Amino acid sequence: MNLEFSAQVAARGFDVSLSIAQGETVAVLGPNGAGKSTFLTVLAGLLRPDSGRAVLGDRVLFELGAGGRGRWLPPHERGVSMLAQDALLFPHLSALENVAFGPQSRGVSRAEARSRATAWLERVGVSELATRGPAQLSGGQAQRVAVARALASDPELLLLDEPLAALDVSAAPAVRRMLRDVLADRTALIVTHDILDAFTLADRVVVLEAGRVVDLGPTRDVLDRPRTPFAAGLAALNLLTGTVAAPGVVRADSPVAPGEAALLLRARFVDDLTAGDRAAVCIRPSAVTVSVTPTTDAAPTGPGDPERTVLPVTITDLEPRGDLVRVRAGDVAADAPPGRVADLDLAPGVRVWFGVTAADAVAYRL
Amino acid sequence: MNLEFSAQVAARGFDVSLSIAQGETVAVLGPNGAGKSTFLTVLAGLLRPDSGRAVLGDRVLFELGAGGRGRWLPPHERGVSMLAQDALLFPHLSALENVAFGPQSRGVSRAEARSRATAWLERVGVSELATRGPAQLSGGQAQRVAVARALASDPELLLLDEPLAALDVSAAPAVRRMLRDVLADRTALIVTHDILDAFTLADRVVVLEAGRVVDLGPTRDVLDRPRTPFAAGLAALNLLTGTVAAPGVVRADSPVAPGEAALLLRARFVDDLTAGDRAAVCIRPSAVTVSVTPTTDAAPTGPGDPERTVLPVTITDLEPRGDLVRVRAGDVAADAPPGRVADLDLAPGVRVWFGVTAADAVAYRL
Amino acid sequence: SGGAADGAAQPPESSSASALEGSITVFAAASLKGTFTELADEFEAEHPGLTVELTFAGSSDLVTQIAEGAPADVFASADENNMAKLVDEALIGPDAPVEFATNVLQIAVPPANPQGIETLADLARAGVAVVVCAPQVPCGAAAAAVETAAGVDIAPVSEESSVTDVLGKVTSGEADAGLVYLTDVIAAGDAVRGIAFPESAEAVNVYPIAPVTDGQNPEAALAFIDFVTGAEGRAVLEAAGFGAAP
Amino acid sequence: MTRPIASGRRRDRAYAGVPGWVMGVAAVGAAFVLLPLVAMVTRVNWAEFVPLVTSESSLDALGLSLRTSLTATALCVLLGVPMAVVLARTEFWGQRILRSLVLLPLVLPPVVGGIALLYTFGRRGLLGQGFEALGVTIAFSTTAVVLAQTFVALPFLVLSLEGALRTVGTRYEAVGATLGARPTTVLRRITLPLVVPALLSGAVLSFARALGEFGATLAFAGSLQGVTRTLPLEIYLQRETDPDAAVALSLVLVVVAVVVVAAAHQAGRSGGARLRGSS
Amino acid sequence: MTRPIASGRRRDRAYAGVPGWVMGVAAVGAAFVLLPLVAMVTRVNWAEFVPLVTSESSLDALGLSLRTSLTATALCVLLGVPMAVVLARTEFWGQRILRSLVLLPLVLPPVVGGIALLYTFGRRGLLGQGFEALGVTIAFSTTAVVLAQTFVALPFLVLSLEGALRTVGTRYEAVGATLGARPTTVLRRITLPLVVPALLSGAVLSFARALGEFGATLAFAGSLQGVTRTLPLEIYLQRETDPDAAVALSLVLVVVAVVVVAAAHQAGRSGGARLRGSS
Ligand SMILES: Nc1ncnc2c1ncn2[C@@H]1O[C@H](COP(=O)(O)OP(=O)(O)OP(=O)(O)O)[C@@H](O)[C@H]1O
Ligand SMILES: Nc1ncnc2c1ncn2[C@@H]1O[C@H](COP(=O)(O)OP(=O)(O)OP(=O)(O)O)[C@@H](O)[C@H]1O
Ligand code: MOO
Ligand SMILES: [Mg+2]
Ligand SMILES: [Mg+2]
Repeated sequence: MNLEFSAQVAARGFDVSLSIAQGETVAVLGPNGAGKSTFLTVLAGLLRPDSGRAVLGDRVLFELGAGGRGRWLPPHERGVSMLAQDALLFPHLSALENVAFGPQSRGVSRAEARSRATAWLERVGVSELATRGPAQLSGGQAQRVAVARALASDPELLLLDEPLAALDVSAAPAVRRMLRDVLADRTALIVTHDILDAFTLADRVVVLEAGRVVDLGPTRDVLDRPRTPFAAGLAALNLLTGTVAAPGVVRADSPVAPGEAALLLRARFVDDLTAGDRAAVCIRPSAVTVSVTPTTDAAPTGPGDPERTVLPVTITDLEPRGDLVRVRAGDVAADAPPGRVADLDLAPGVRVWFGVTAADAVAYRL
Repeated sequence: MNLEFSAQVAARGFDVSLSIAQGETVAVLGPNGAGKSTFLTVLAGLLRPDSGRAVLGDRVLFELGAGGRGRWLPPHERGVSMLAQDALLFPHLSALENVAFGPQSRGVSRAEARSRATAWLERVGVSELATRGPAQLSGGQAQRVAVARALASDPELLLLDEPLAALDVSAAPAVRRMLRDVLADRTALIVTHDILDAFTLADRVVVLEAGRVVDLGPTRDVLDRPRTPFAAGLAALNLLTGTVAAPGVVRADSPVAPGEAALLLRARFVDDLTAGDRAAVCIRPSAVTVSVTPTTDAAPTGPGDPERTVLPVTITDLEPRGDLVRVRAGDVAADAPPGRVADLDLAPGVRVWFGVTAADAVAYRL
Repeated sequence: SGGAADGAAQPPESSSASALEGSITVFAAASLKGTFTELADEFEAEHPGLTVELTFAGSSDLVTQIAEGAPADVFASADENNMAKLVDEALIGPDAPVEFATNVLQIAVPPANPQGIETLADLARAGVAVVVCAPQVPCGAAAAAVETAAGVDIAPVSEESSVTDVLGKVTSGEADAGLVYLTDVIAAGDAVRGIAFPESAEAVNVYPIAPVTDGQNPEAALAFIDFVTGAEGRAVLEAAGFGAAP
Repeated sequence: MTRPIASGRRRDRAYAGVPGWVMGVAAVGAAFVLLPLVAMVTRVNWAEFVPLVTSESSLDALGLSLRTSLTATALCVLLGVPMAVVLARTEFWGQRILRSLVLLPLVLPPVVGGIALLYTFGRRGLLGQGFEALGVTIAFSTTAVVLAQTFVALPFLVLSLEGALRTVGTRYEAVGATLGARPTTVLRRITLPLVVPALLSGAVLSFARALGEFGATLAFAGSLQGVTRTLPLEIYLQRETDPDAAVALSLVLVVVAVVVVAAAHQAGRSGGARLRGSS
Repeated sequence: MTRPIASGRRRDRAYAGVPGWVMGVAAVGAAFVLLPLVAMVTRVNWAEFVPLVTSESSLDALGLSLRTSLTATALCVLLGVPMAVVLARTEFWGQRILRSLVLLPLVLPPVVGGIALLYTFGRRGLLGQGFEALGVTIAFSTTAVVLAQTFVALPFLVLSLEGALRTVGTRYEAVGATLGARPTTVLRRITLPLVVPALLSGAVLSFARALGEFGATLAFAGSLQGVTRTLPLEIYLQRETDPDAAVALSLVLVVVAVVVVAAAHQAGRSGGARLRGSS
C-alpha cells in the first residue's frame, strides 16, 4: 500500500505533501505545534482538510477541491489505524476488551479477537493487567495497552503519535523492539521526539516546522547531515550554515557571538561545493574542545591536524549528563569531562573558545 | 519546608517512607506502575492512603491510623501544587486564565494574577498562545501551559509528574533550564523517565519498584553506581551483581549466558570489600569491546591493561543510535561503531564475546 | 323488578330485558361517579348478560371525546350546554335528551365555620375568603345567577375550574366558604358543613341523559336510560342529594 | 488517566470538596420537596388504607399503569435514543428549532396535549382517518394511553441523553472509527455504553413522567376501568368523592415510583461502576 | 488533547458517523412529537385568533405565567444546583433514597402534588400555622403559584445537572484544589462553568415545566385573574366553552416556550462554545 498525500488546513497553517512507499516506515519529527498530530488526524479521517488528495494503494482516502467538496472516505473504511497522543482507552471496557475491539469490529469472532488481544497484550508486556479497567492503570500501562490496541486492528496504514513517550526506560527497549518487528513490513507513520525511535524504527524521516515539510530523506542522511536547526538539535549535533568561501572554508552566516566579524570555518567537504554555494557545517559536541585562551592549548586528543577553527563564545548553560558535561553557548555545544569543567572553572557567562578540527567539521550542500 | 512522609495504600501495594529537606529537589524514578503517580497524588491530597503520616514544615498534611481515621488536610490548604501526568487544562479557560487561576485562588488580584501568568507563559515559551483555549493547543503546547500553571501557584511543595515528556527537543532544554532555576530553592518532587532531568534538576533520586523504595541517594551516587537493574538501565550502564571472591575479583550471581559456569569478573574496587561481601559491578557500554573469538583480538583502545574479563554472550538486539550501534545481549550491552558491526557481521542470535578491562569495571558494595 | 309497575304499558321491555347482552359504555359527568357506579352495578345484576362500562370526566372532556369518536352508548351530562354541543354535532338526536336530575347550590364551610357564615350575604363580608367556580363552568354560572338574584356582590379569592376544586379549598380549611352543589356537600360527609340558602332556587342545575346515535348497543342504552330515570334511579340519586327532574 | 478520587473504594476515602453552605442550601431544597410528602403521609387514614388500595378498581388501575408506563418507557428509548444521537452528533438546517420543538410536550398543559393527540389520531384527526380506513381505532384504547404517555415522556429521555452525549464528546468514537468500527458498531459498543448512566436516568425520568401522566390520558384515551383508567385517573376520580382517599392512593403511586427508581439506580450503579471509576 | 472533530469551524467539516437507520428512527420520533402540533395548528380558527389572544384575560394570564415561571426557574437554580452538587459529589447514608424522593414531584399527579402543598403551606398545614402566626398568607397568592411551579420543576434541574456533574468527573476540580482554590472557588470557577450547558438545559426544562404547570397550581393556589390564573388555567377554562379557542391559546404558550428555549440555547451556544470545542 503506497500512500500519496497532500493536504492543506488553513486554520492551522498546515500544508504538507508526501508519498510513502509500500512497507515503508516514516518518522515525523518537528517542534511542538509543527502540525505532526494534524498530519495524522487528517490521514485517519478525523479532520477534514480544506483541500487536498490522499490515495492509499488504490483507495482514494479523500479528494477535496478548493471549496472543500469532493470525495471523502469515513475513518472506518480507510484501513488506517491511529494511536493518538493521549491513550484514550475506552473507559467502559477492560484492557483486553479494548484491544479486542479492533479485530471484532473488522468481523473477527469474539473468541478469536480475545485471543489475538491476549497475544498483543503479551507483546507489550502488560498481559497481567488484561482484566483491569483503564482507570486502574498507570499512565505508562495505559499507553502500552493503547499501542496493543492500535496494532491489533491490523491496519493497512498505521499512525503512531508518540507511542513511547510515557514508557519507562526498562520497558521502552522491549516495546521498541516489538514495534520494529511489527513495522518491518508495514506502511506506517510515527511521530516521535526521540531520535532513537527514528533510528530504530524509521526508514525515512520527515521534519515539519510550522505546518510545512522542511526536511525529508533517509533517516541517516537527515540526522547525520541535518539541514535544519531542529534536526540538528534532535541529533544533538552543532549546525552552522554559511557560504563556501574557498575549498575547505565556509563563511558562517552569523557570527557565533554578537559583535564579532564573520567567521571562517575550516571543514571537510563531503559534497562537491564551489565558492558561493550554500553549505551546512556539522560538528559533534564531543569533537569540540573548550579552552579559556584562544590558543590551541587544549590540544585535541584526535589526530593532530593543525588546521582548526576556533570559535569565541560565551557559555550560556552547563548540563551535567552522566560522565560528561554539555557546555552550551547559544546554538553550539561542546562535551567536556566534569574534571576539565572544574579545572577551567566554567560557568554560565564565562567567555571561552571552542576549538574544532577541520576533519571533525563536515560540510555539505544546503 | 522539609517534608516527612510515610504512607500505605494497600489496593496498590504502595508503602513508601521518605524525608526531604527544605529546598531539596528529589527525582522519583521507577518502571511503569511502580507507584510514582500514586506517591504524588497522596501528597497532593487527592488520594487518601490507608494509613500514614506526612508533615510539611510544621503543617501536618495527614496523620491516619490503621483504621483510616485521623487528621486530613484538604488539598487546597496544603500549599502543595501538582502537575499531573495529563495536562488537564481547564477546558473553559484560555491558556492565560489557566495559569492565572492559581494566583487568583490564593487571593492575588485579577490584574496581578494575569500579569504573573503572562510572565510564566513567557518563561515556558508559549506567550503567543495566551488567548487560545486548551482544545486549540498541540499536545506539547498544552503541557507547557500546564507547567506554567503549576509554577504560577507558587506552592511550598511542588510535584511534577513527567513535566517534560511531551516537549520537543528544541523546547526541552529551555524549559529544563527554567525548571532548574525555579527548583533551585524550592522543595520539589519530580517524576521522570529521563536521566537528564534527574541529573539536571534533582539533588537526590528515589527509585520505586512495585510500590517500595528500592534505592535512594544523591543523584550521582544512584545513577553512577546503580544498585538496581532499573537504575542501571536508566543510566544506560551494565550492572552485574555477585559476591567478592578475592581482591579485584567478583563471582557473578548468574552466568550471563545460560548453561555457563559462574563467571569471575575482574574489577576495580572502589569500596573496601572483602571476600564474601555482596558487590555490584558496573560497566559503561562504551567501555565494552565486541569480538567474535574469545581471544583479545579486539584490543581495547584504552590503556593496555592485560587484566580483562571476557563474557560469552548471544546478541539479542542491535540498536543503531547515531554514530554508534548498541549491541544488546540480554542484560548487558556494548557500544560499537557501525563499521565494526558490519565487519563482524553482527546480528541477533550471533554468539560473541564482550571484553572489558578491570579498570572499566567498577565494583562497589551492594 | 322494580320497574314492572310503570313498564306494564310497554310489553317489549321485559322480553328485551332478558335479551340484553354484550356491553354498553356510559360517559357520565364526574359528579355522577358515586351514583352511576351504584346504578350500573344494580343494572348489571338485573341483566346478567350485560356489562356496563363507565367513563367519568368533566362534561366538556366527554363531549370532545365523543365528538372525536369515543365509543359511547350513553352520555349523561352535568349541564344542558354540553349536551347541546353533541346535539349540534348530530351525535345525539335532537329530541333524545331526557332530564333525570337536578342540583342546587349550597354554601360549604369548614365544620368549625370560623367566620360564622349563615347567609349568602355573609359571603360578601370583608375578610372572608370565599371560593366559587369560574363563570365559564356550570357551577360558576349558577353562582353568578344566585348572586344577581340576592343582590350580593361576592369578591372571591379564587374562581376555580370545577366544583371539586372549590370543595378542596374548603375541606382543607384554606377558604372560609365556597359555593358548591348540595350533592358535593353530602358526598364530603363530615369534612364540610352545608348551609342552604333560599336564592339557590334561582339557579337549578339540570342533568340530561341521552343515547349516542352511533352507539353499538342502542337497545341496552335505552334500557339503561330508562333505569336511571326510573324509580331505582331516582332513589339512588335522591339519596345522593339530587333533586327530581323538573 | 489516573483518577484516584473517583475510584476510592471505601466511601470515606474520597475527597469531596463540597462547601458547607452548599450543603445547607441543598438541605433547604430537599426539605421543600420532602415536606409535602411528609404532610401527605400524616393525612393518610390508615384504617381505610388497605381496603382502598386493594379494591378491584385500584388494583386494575395499578396494573394498567405499570404495563402502559413500561411500554411507554420502552417506546421512549426506542425513539428517543436515535433522536438524541441525531441532535447531539449532526448539524443541519433547522436543528435548533427542532430541538426546541421536541421540548413542547413538556410545556403544553397535558390536557391540551391530549386534545392535540385526538386531533392527530382521533376519528376526525390528521392520521385518524387513515387508521380508521385500515380498521384500526387508536383513541380510547390502551394503545392511546401508551401514546399519550410516550408523547409527554419522550422529551425527558431525549434531553437528558443529548446533554450526556455532548458532554462525553466524540473522541472515543473517533478512536473506534479508526479501529475499523462502522458507525453502527461505534454506536452500540462505544457511544451507548459511555452514556449508560444518562440513558438510565433518562429512562427513569420518562417512566416517572409516564406513570404520573394524567391530563393527556384523560383527554385522549378516556377513563375506562381496566382499559384506559390508569392510577392517576383513578386518583382523580376518587378525589371527586373523597380527597383523603385520593391521597392514600397517591402514596401507592409514590411507593411504586420509589421502588422502580431505586432499582434502576441500583442497576445503573453496578452496570456503570467500571465506567464511573473513570469519569 | 487535540480533538479536531469537535472543533471543525465549518459545519460540513466534522465527521458525524451517525448510521442511516438511526436518522430514520429519529425522523419517526420527531414526527410523533410534531404531528400533534401540526394537527393543533390546522384546527385554529384564525379569524378568532387575534382577539382571543389579545383579550385582557389572556394577556393577564400570559404576563402572570411568564413572571411566575421565571421566578420559579430562578428558585430551582438556587435550590437545585446545591442539591445536584451534593448528590453528585458526596456519599452519605440514605443518599440513594433521597435521590429517588427528589424525583417524586415528577411522578405525583400534579393535582395530588397541589394537595400535598396545601397540607404543608396551607392555613392548616404543617408549616402553614407557623407562617400564619408570622402574618404571612401563602394561599391564593402569586407566591403559591411560584411554590407550586418550583415544586414540580425542581427535579428537572437537579437530575439533569447531577448527571452532567457525574459525567464531567472530579479531575479538574482536583487540579483546582491543588492550585490552592477553596471548595467555593472550585465550585464557582471550575465545576459550574464546566456544566454550563447542562445547567442551561436543566433551567430550560424547569422553565418549560413551570410554564405548563396546571394541576398543582389549581389545587394549591386557586385561579383568580391577574393573581393566580396562569395561562394553562386560562386555557383550561376557555376549553369549557370552546375547545378550539383553548387550542389557539395553547399555541401562544407553545410560541412563548419555543422563543425562550431557543434564546437559552443560543446563550448556551455562545457561552459554551469554547468549552464545547474541548468536549
Ligand atoms: N483544534 C484546533 N484548532 C485550531 N488550531 C489548532 C487546533 N489543534 C491544534 N491547533 C494548532 O495547530 C498547530 C499544529 O498542532 P498539532 O497538534 O498538529 O502539533 P504537533 O506537531 O502535534 O505538536 P506536539 O508535538 O506538541 O504534539 C499548532 O499551532 C496548534 O496550536
Ligand atoms: N485507580 C486505581 N485503582 C487501582 N489500582 C490503580 C489505580 N491507578 C493505578 N493503579 C495501580 O497502582 C500501581 C501504581 O500506579 P501509578 O499510577 O502510581 O504508577 P506510576 O509509577 O505513576 O507509573 P507510570 O510510569 O506508568 O505513570 C499500578 O500497578 C497501577 O496499575
Ligand atoms: O362536568 Mo362537571 O360534573 O361540572 O365536572
Ligand atoms: Mg501532537
Ligand atoms: Mg504515573
